[in-house]
Amino acid sequence: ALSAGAALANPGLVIDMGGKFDKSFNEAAWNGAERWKRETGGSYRDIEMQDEAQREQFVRRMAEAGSNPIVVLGFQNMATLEVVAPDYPETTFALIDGVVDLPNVRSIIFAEHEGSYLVGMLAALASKTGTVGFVGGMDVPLIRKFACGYAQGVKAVNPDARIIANFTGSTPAAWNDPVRGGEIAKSQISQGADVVYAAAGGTGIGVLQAAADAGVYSIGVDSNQNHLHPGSVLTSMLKRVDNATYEVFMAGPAVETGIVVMGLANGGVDYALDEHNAALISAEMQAAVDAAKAEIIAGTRMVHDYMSDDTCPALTF
Amino acid sequence: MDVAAILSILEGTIRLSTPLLLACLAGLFSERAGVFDIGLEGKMLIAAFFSAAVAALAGSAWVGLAAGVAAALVLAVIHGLASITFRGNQLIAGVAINFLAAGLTVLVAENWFRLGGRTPSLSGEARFQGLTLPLTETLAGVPLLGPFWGTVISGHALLAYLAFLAVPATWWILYRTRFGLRLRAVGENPAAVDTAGISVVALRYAAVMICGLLCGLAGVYLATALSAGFVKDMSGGRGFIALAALIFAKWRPWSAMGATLLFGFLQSVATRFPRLDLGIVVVPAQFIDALPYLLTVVILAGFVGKAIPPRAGGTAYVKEHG
Amino acid sequence: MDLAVIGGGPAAAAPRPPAIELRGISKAFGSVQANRNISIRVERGTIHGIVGENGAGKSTLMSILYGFYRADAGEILIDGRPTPIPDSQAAIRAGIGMVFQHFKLVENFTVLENIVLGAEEGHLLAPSLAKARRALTALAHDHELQVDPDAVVEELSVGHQQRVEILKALYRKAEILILDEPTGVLTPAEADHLFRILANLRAEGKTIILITHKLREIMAATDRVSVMRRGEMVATRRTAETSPEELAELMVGRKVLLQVEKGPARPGPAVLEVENLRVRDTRGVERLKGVSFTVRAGEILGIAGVAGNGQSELLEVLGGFAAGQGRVRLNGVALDLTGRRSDGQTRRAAGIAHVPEDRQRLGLIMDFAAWENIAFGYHHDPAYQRNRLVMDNAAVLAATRGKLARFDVRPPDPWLAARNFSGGNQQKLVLAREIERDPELLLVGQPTRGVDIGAVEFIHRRLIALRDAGRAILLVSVELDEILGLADRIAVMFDGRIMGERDPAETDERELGLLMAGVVPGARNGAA
Amino acid sequence: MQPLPKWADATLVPLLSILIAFAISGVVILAIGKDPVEATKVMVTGALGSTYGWGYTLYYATSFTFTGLAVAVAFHAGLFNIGGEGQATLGGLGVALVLLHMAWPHWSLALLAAMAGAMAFGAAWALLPAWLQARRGSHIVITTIMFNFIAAALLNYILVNVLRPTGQMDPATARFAADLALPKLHEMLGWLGIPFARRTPANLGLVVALAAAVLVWGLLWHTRLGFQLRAFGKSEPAARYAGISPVRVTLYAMLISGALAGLMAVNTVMGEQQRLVMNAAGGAGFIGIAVALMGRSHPLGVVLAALLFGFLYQGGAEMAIWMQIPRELIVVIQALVILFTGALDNMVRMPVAWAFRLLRGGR
Ligand SMILES: Nc1ncnc2c1ncn2[C@@H]1O[C@H](COP(=O)(O)OP(=O)(O)OP(=O)(O)O)[C@@H](O)[C@H]1O
Ligand SMILES: Nc1ncnc2c1ncn2[C@@H]1O[C@H](COP(=O)(O)OP(=O)(O)OP(=O)(O)O)[C@@H](O)[C@H]1O
Ligand SMILES: [Mg+2]
Ligand SMILES: [Mg+2]
Repeated sequence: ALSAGAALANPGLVIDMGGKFDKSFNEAAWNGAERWKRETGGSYRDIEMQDEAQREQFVRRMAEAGSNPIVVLGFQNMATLEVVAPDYPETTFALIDGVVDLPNVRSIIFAEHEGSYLVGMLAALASKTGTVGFVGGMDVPLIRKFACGYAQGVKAVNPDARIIANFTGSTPAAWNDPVRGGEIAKSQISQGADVVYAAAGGTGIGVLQAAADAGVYSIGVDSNQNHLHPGSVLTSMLKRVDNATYEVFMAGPAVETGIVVMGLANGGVDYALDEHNAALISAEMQAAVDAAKAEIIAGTRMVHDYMSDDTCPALTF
Repeated sequence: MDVAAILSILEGTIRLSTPLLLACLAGLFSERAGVFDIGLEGKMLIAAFFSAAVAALAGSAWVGLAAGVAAALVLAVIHGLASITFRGNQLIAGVAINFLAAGLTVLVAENWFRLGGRTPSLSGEARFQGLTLPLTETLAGVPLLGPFWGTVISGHALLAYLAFLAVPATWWILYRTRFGLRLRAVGENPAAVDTAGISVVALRYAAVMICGLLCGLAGVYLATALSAGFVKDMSGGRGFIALAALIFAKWRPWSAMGATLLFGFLQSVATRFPRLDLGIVVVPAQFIDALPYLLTVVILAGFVGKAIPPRAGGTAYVKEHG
Repeated sequence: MDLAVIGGGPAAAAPRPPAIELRGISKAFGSVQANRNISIRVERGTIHGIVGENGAGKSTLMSILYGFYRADAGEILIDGRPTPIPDSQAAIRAGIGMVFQHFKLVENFTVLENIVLGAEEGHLLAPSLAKARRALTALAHDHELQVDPDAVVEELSVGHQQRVEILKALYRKAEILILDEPTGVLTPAEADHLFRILANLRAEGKTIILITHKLREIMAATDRVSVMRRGEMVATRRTAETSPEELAELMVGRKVLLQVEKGPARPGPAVLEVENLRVRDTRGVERLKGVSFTVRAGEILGIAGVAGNGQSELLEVLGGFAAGQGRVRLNGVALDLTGRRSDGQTRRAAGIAHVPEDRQRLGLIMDFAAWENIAFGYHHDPAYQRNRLVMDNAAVLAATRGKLARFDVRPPDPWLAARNFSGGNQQKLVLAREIERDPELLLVGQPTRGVDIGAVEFIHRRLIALRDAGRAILLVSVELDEILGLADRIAVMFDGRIMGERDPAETDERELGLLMAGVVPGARNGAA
Repeated sequence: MQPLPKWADATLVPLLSILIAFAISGVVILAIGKDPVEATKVMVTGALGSTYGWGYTLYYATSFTFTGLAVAVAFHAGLFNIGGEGQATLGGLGVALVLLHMAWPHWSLALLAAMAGAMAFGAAWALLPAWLQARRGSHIVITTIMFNFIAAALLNYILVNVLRPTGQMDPATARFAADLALPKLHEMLGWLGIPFARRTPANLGLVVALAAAVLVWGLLWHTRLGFQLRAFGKSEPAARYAGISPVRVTLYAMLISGALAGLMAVNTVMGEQQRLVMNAAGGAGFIGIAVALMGRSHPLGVVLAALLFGFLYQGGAEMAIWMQIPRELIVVIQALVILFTGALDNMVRMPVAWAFRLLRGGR
């Protein structure tokens, strides 16, 4: 059943380290794939990266087995696809969170600064102390982009607000260290932060837990994490990796390649509102945020993208 | 740096020292009896997993505690079999135990929960919550002491207090009881113990099981108190830091507490200041991460007081060669 | 007295059963049969000696009685009652105490802690320690066994450590006390003190088993003596009715030729000149306190002395694996004693060969094949090299075959691991390697320890032959007979010093014994 | 007890150990609700059923040969080098520095330089623990463990702050020049006219590893240094008596061991990834312990054991991809192999010795 090429043209999903049930980035992609499966009755393959040094082997194996298109998650796989994709010109790859300039790669990037701006506004509106926290995963420009958008949103509501931003580490281990995430959150809370935004993959679980333990608000990321600690998770910055995956699976091997940007305008990012946080978001808060959202989509309100020039007007790192 | 930050660092120090301290005392019992144990990490890890997993299923932290300790004890028995009964290489046995735990935890976690090697998050009764010590209210108004008591001393999980109480207990057992005398003797010269009519095997097994118990508690604390559930490799080298602390402390209980508090403090600082700006130089986080290991190497080099391990440590007791 | 005991004959209607009776004890370690069907009776209130050559199985037998080893077969009776002794706890309960050849003390514990260990009362230490302290004072007073209860054992002298061992046994109310070669590490004066204590204990009705292979001590201190040979019990005698000659004959199984046949020495120029040599051990204790002597070509200088008086350190420094201060010259050229150029290799290059005291620990790699052991130490020899990097294993093998044949090593198999040769053949392997180098100077330590009498004669002949070939030999031995038989001059070491030099023809065991005890007999002059 | 015949000790006991380890692993697979037979099939076809599988199997085996030899050489000198992981990590750094910061006209020259760099850095990382053991008596097991962590932190720092090209998020170096890539196995076999799967990472490093095994064999049994090393490993006091310097032997043994561990980077960093990434050693340093124990520290045994672990590794990856059995199963097998061949050796040997006695007695 597993000889190469036996299963033709089923899509494939390469999940990054952290696993498909990380309640966050990877799980979002898996949700998109599952939705496609439910709706079309098709089948797909997924594999989970196990090891830094084996990335190429895993993507390659997926291509060898004939999966097409193949969605690959995480900017860490930019280098992987740069090497592997040219070897399989007949296969279409979709990379989420990174840009690879090859004819058979669709590079999907998100306007995380826009979504983070909105949750930043909510954070400032909910904060009583005027101090909010940000816990990033690995200290890379992508996560600074989250932090910077968030800070701009906070300052838009409360120009005097204090933003404490920390990163969990400088290696991929930083995505999966809830103990450290919890410690950082506790430290921020002790410094007065009463809303903490976690953009840290699996590490975020520790952050959300610490906030719930301390009785302050937290903000989830990527997937809708509102249900994890109802009453404590203020909202989640949705990054619709599920939609991106779903679209690629739907389009099949012929999916358009090149760079695709997913922002507020095309539903790529958003903030989450559901029964778990309905009580936390007042009508005024919602109105303020929705107004800002409309302005951003209309282009009348600009949110600075850290990655465009590696600077941030609202936050120094 | 303001007072709140200092208090927060100290509070974190206690929290992060606790698993180190428990594991360090675990190693102390085993190594004082002449059984070297580089498998502290593995025993801690397996206890972390089984405590979190069973706590999640049973909804009770106490049931989780029992399961975690039991799992660590099973590995301790393996270590005992290899290094006492079958007179194998204690160090190699420790290495094997570490890998066994690293592999089994993920394998079973994936099989039970399908969460990518994680357990579900624990909440409520499934987790050891912080305790508020008496006097917290009373002292709240007192400057310095109030916040210090309230933040740093009070508010930790039961296991943390247990860990720090284990220090005087260990000291007392080691130096004030018959068992302690025999335990220290068997680590120095098992033949003396044997000819005194005491079973070397039984003593060493006792020590190895105490080691398993304490490692188990360290793992349980890690998964059900310090964090809320198990993630792959969550011990993250703490077993080795505990080993480093043990050498640093020269196999003595009070010094073990000092060493683990120091290392916990370093972790607490590193967590809060990934890039420690000291004005003249910026200390990178990686340096602080590596500091316990660097300090241990310096100690081992013997430039700052020599660390002499128990003399019979690392070797099986063999009466007859064949 | 009960004559029937003698010779192990059947006991006549004895009023009291013997304190100890062993019946048919056998014990094997792997392929070595250490004890073979041994029976012995020890009467209450006597001092019973056990003699035998090295490796005869004395320690093994006593360790079985003390429950340290378990016999493969046999029965133990205490006071006439069969008493199984599966472990030392049982032995202690049966009133047996043992002072091992190698002390079983926890070195960094205090005297008190060592005494209490295993005999504590209750779970807490403090009451036990207090009680032991009181008991110790009484015991010390009664038996002349003074030691500081709070001293750390490793800081005590060997003699005092032995007292601790005896005290340990007495504190446990031992009625039967076994001492395994207690005088090997003692000076004659300390030994005398020990024998006084033993006599005292006997007077109190305690039973004492004394293992030794020093016939003088047997004759002086015991009531009865049993002789072991190659794992078997060959005879038991009443001490008053036997003689050293008879015991020696029983020990080795045939008439002993105490005299080695050799011609007169023809000493040549000085080969080794040692001046004021000093050595400290790792703990900083001075073990050689200014030793001076000369060994000439064509002579054997024997170093006599009780073990542990600096002989081992002397060999180690001269052999290049310990550091020292002073001046040592070989054929007029100074040897480096501490620096870079003082190791076994430079010594060998300079023409010093060395048969170490402990062949299993130092002289051989027990897991190496015979041929590898022949190259061992001489692995830099150009004859064993193919080029600068690669060794010529074939050449070593060929050389080994020759040596095994010439030294009658059995079996003559160059591929057999050293561990699988018997003790005597292991020693021949070392000698074959060292003697055939035709060295300027041969250092030999305890050349016949644990070696059977046939091999002893062979080894002695080879040493004499080397001397006659004009080589210098420094012989260290604790066996006075060996020294007297082989050496052309005898230097006696005591406490890191040379007490005097004697001509073997003009001295005797008594005089040497006094020197070994640190007493210089007045009449004569010291070093020549 | 009659000692076992040499051949039985060298082959039967390790084979039995591995069988026990596999049997227990089978039980583990059953316990997690999968089919051990199916898993074995997936592993065998995935690792050995195609030249593609062989390409990966050999690639991993190459790495394990290096680290296994490293542990074995130290074992012979009586030293337990747990630091292979750190030394291999540093070896990778050596390779990266050589290939990034110097211009090389041809891959063959670059290979020689990379080997030198890998060996130098690996050896250097072993030097301090060796020196501490030889001169200060600190236990090499503890120091090498500490050095593994220090190496990880160091590499982490260097990749994040020094070698990462500006603008790259990944903590990794830039790619090496494309013309410095080592010939892949399929190219080399192609020269001989043997068809082999392209796109597998097996490369010239395999030949280097085999050469290293032969050299280690020669070193141990045919050189003076090897003789001294083995003598020292069997008995330190006897070695001193023979004039073998404990300090020198310890240093040499660990330098060689570290250099061998470092060499692994030629296979992985230069041969495959062509840049230095985090955790480039990927646990191979620890697998080297299992490989050396399993191979009884003999170079031939090490090569065979490395092949076995290469198979397990590749088969394990296939199992992870197709059967949703986490790759950690391989870690469990690795642990069991170390346990039974290293620590519970006597438990396996005793019944074998007993059986032999029975056979002999029966005759
Ligand atoms: N623990 C042991 N394991 C294996 N073999 C042993 C052990 N103890 C003793 N032997 C062997 O048993 C034999 C008898 O040894 P034992 O120590 O009883 O002799 P001994 O008469 O006390 O000699 P010595 O006078 O040298 O003390 C020797 O061949 C020795 O090598
Ligand atoms: N561990 C062993 N393995 C295999 N054979 C052994 C072992 N130990 C001893 N032997 C063999 O058993 C025989 C007897 O050994 P033992 O040491 O008792 O000899 P021995 O009679 O005392 O001889 P010698 O007088 O030369 O010392 C030897 O020939 C030796 O080859
Ligand atoms: Mg003896
Ligand atoms: Mg013999």
